Amino acid sequence: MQLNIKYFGLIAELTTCNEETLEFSEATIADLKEVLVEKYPELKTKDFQIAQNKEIVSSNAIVSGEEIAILPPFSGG
Amino acid sequence: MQLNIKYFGLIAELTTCNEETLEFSEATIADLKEVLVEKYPELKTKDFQIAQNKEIVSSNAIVSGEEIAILPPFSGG
Amino acid sequence: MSDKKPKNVFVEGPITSEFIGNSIAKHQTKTSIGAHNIFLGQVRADDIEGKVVSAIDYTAYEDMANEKFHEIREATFDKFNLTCMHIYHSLGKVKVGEICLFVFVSSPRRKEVFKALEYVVEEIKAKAPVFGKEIFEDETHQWKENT
Amino acid sequence: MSDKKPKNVFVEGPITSEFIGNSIAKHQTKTSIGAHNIFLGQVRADDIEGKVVSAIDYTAYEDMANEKFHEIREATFDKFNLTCMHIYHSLGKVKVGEICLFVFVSSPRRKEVFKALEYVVEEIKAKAPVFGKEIFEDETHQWKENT
Repeated sequence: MQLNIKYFGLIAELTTCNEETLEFSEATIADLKEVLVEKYPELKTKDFQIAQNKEIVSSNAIVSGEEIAILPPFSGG
Repeated sequence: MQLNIKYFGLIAELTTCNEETLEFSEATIADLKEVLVEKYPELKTKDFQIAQNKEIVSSNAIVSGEEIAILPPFSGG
Repeated sequence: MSDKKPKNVFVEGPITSEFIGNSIAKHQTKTSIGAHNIFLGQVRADDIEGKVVSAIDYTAYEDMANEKFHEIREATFDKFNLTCMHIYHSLGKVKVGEICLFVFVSSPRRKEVFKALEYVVEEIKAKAPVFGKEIFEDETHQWKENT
Repeated sequence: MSDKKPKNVFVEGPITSEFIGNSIAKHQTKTSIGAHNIFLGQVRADDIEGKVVSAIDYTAYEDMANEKFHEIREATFDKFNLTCMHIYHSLGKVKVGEICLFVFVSSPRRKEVFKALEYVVEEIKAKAPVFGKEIFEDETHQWKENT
């Protein structure tokens, strides 16, 4: 499946893009993390969360193909 | 001794004056309360505190002759 | 900063939104501040047994009140890590919808301002000899009591 | 009042003191309000290992953030007796001394506003996907993290 992935803040700086489309054939968010870390090895040392359809999801959640975003620690306010 | 007494809010309304001088020959704040209640019987049913030299004083405090004020419940803010 | 001499906290009539806006603007040169917290007391059109409040007329034992405000200010600076603090209270007539109390605290950190502001406001309500006469639309009145 | 549709909480650049003053003025027609509480986040000139912050450049995952702000808003109205509530957050560059967050809660009673405001601010810090890049005077930067 084609996944559209958004990157923010520190993570976007590291991937050098705000958004990209990746081919994904596995099942879970944990699998997606592995795919991302393989593409961007620096991610391994960074703290990030994954949102799917605008909700933070845990590693064992299933990737549904809805809007995915990779989010560094929040620093609003 | 001559006592200068200030009245505020509801109490000033009841005494119909903001300030007056009274002759006082007793000792404590409790005595002063009695003098005031005798002059203004309506005070008996009202809730008030007495400040001497800008500090709230208790009934057993000694009247020093410094600035006396009769204060109804506070309602600032 | 903590001053040693009581300031006059009272202003004649309502505290305007422009005054508050200007006060905020003045703090923008203080670049150690990370958080401001502002409390505003506004006169409510309370319905008391069928009569509606139209204004509160404030009087105060001004000398004692300014001393109490000063003591509250000193105690607040001792208890909390604040950069600055301002208190303004109206005297005279303040109509419904108008502002009668403005308390402004600022600190490098947000946790401090929340605790400090609530402390200051509760202390003012409890300790400042200020008296509000609630004036009803029919010109009768009653004396307010803090709860 | 509680709306059902997420509003846009973001404003481009700093939040001005005039904007805050105007927002206060607009609430003076609401005569059931007795207490307002306002939180302002201001950009601090932090000194980090010898480098001084000159601005924060804010970006956000805007769609998700507006949904989170909406959820925070709904939860706050459920928990506390509020008359109104407003949240504004900057996007883009906000210089030291300028304001990047403005939260405004109003209620008939003061006890409610203190609890509600702290709740809202802490929820925003924890749940809104907003990212601050601290820009130093020498043009280098680091990414801020909420504590």
